[in-house]
Amino acid sequence: MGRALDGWLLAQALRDPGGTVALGADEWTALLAIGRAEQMIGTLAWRLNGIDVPPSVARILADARASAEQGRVAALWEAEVARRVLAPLGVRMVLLKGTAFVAAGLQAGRGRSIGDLDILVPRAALDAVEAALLEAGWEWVKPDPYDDAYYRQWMHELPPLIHRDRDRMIDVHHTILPLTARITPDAGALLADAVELKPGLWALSPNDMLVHAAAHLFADGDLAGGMRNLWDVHCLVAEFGADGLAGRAAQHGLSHEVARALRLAAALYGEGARLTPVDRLYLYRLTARDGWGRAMRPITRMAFYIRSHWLRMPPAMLARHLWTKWRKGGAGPASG
Amino acid sequence: MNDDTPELPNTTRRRALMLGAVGAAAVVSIRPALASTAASISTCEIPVPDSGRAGSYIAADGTVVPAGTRGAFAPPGRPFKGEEVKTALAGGQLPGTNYEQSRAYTNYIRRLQSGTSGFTCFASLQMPRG
Amino acid sequence: MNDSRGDIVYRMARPETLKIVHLDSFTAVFHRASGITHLVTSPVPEILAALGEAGMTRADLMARLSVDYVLGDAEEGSLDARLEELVATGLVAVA
Amino acid sequence: MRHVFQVRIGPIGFRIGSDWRAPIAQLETLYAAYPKPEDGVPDFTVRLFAARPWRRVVRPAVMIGGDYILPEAAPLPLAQGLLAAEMGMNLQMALGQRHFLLLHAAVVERDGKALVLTGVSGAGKSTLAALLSLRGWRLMGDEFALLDPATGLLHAFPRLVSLKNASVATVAAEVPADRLGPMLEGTPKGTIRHLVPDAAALAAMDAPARPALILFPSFGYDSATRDVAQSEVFVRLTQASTNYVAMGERGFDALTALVQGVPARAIDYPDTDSAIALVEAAWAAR
Repeated sequence: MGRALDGWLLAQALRDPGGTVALGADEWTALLAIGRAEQMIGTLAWRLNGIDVPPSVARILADARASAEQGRVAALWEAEVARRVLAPLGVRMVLLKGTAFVAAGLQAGRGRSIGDLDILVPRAALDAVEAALLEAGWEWVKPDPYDDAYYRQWMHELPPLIHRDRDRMIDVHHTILPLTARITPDAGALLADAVELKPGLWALSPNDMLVHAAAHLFADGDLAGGMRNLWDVHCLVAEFGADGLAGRAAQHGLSHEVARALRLAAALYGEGARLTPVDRLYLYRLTARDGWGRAMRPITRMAFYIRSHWLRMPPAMLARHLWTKWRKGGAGPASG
Repeated sequence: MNDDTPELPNTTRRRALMLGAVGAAAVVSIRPALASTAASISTCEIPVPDSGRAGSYIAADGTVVPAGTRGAFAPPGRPFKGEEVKTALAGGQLPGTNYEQSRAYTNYIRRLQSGTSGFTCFASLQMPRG
Repeated sequence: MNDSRGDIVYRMARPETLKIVHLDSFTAVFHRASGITHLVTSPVPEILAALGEAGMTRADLMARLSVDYVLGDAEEGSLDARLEELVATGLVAVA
Repeated sequence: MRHVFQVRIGPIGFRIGSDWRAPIAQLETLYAAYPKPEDGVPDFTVRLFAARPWRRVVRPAVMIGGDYILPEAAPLPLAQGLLAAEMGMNLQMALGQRHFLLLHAAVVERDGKALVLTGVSGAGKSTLAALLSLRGWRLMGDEFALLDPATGLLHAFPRLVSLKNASVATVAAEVPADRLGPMLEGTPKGTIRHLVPDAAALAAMDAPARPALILFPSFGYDSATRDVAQSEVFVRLTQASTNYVAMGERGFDALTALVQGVPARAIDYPDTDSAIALVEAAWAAR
């Protein structure tokens, strides 16, 4: 195995679990720290399940699997509660991201850390959904009026809500990209082609899951969590193939993003791909994590952070947004 | 649940059962002592000082001192919400307080130790989002 | 609180999803489906036992409890409040 | 990172990296008798670092990082670097531990049976544990009780005992100076001085013990002892645990078994001598 102590260490362990037999104590230590920093320790633990590892590592990975399992139970329960609350409205509630993966029993959900519950509902139903959730014990997280107005005017989701008893957040989306982005995915098609996992619980079609993962990675985020996101892509392609994906990506206006996500996922976790110079820059950013779990390559990170906002907003609006955030002391990429 | 109550209703042996008041709760759900999301701050509360020392004053450096101590501040009338504390920790001011009071209460909160009422809220204020 | 409420059948969550440990006047219930621990007190264990897996309507439940127990406070709404709590936690399901 | 120290405390291995030599040097001295992590792979990583490169030298301030972090935690002055390391290790346990059910409690052992002292901070857990360890008890830990759901046994986690404020002098009067760390004044928790557990505690570090009594001490009241109902013990211990909910069903099983199988008492005490007497009496009467 290669010996670079950065995100590639994690990528290689996920790609070739058997190859970890060659790791020494310091490399195992680095791998665990990087896995935790990228929130992929549970994924790693499942991937290495059954592989011969040192006893100390085996203990740590067993705990990570148990922890991920508890996270899976909590995520599915949160989805079930939301289903019960929204059922009387008669709208389609589509699970997104991690919760959808575990609800559908997909490889991508194996050991995956799941934070908030993300759901997609028809935009026309947004007010009714909001009212039903508030009635059932969810509360606004941010009382900040600027943030609230910003969300309502420009974002593809309601401002985040948290349940007052269970301390769990819900993100209610009506499409998969902010309204300010230059690309407008076909939200109607996302909903129309969703698949029902069990009564009242829906997930995007496999190709739309891939489109969403790509959109999330490139147009909506600053590549934070990108290694996990591309693992999702890798697993989805392995499980469902990519038939019809190019056409679907084109329908949503995300052809370039989906194609790049496939190349990067193949480079990190699969058989490799023909990379462009820009792809290499992405990989340089994605794997910027040292053996202590620290973020590396700050200039590249900052460039991607600014770019993520650039993609999301027209220039004048971006300036206004960054100015408002800066005055509140909230701007800047996560240092983590 | 109660096997010694036979199926035949036997009024002399029937236990009394209270259904409880409408507003009361018969179910208490155990919540994480260290909430897993930063966002739980919107719901958690920090009493100043904790109930074990209710009524005590808070000195400027945040220590709890006997009620009436000169230069110290009477406790606030209500616990602070996580979000209010977060704002104060970031340089803002706690609601319903003047600058010095806010400083003293914030210092108290900073000194919270594990096990003290409010610590878990304080800790969750500082947790990364899972 | 509409008329159709009378048709709702309440049933205890499937027994294999619950782990019940009696402490003193409280009972600790681990709800496997949610991973949440609930501490419940009377009349909750009695209601759960009465409902069972088969389930029953609110009126049937009230009648059953009245047979099994001397109800100290059969206040209208009390049972609704208890059922609402239990449904919210998932310990009781509605159909 | 530039300076690194690794240590095993009971079943848990740590790696501490630092931008500065001083905290690592102190750890090396105080943890000299401790083993290294199993297989050389620690469970958790702690990082002590400067917020900005120049803050390594200009008014150096120690930020605490690691596998699990509190992002907005205030930095500590370099003179308190040892405290930062200890806080960092505690934080990894509080946020990341998933093998043992973790209870905020001091634990001491005698005749193979464990006494758990828990309850609100300021009740004197650390002080009592330190004093009991000077009176024939084996110190298993002053901060965390590690309950193994698979066996119901408590595992020792004998990190440095963190003595605070008045208890520093109380305990220092009874132990040789070479078991005490530097005096740390003006920390967020007041004056702190660390105590190295005695040789017996370190030698038996890997021996777990079956819990036999749970005590909830409260300082500042007249001497009193009372029983605590199982349901109250249960709720108090869920709130004294940082990972009860995250442990899921294993946590429920472990805690209900503990609460049902082990008697619990609350003790109020006006001073440490009374506390020791009350503890011994409760132990004898259990």
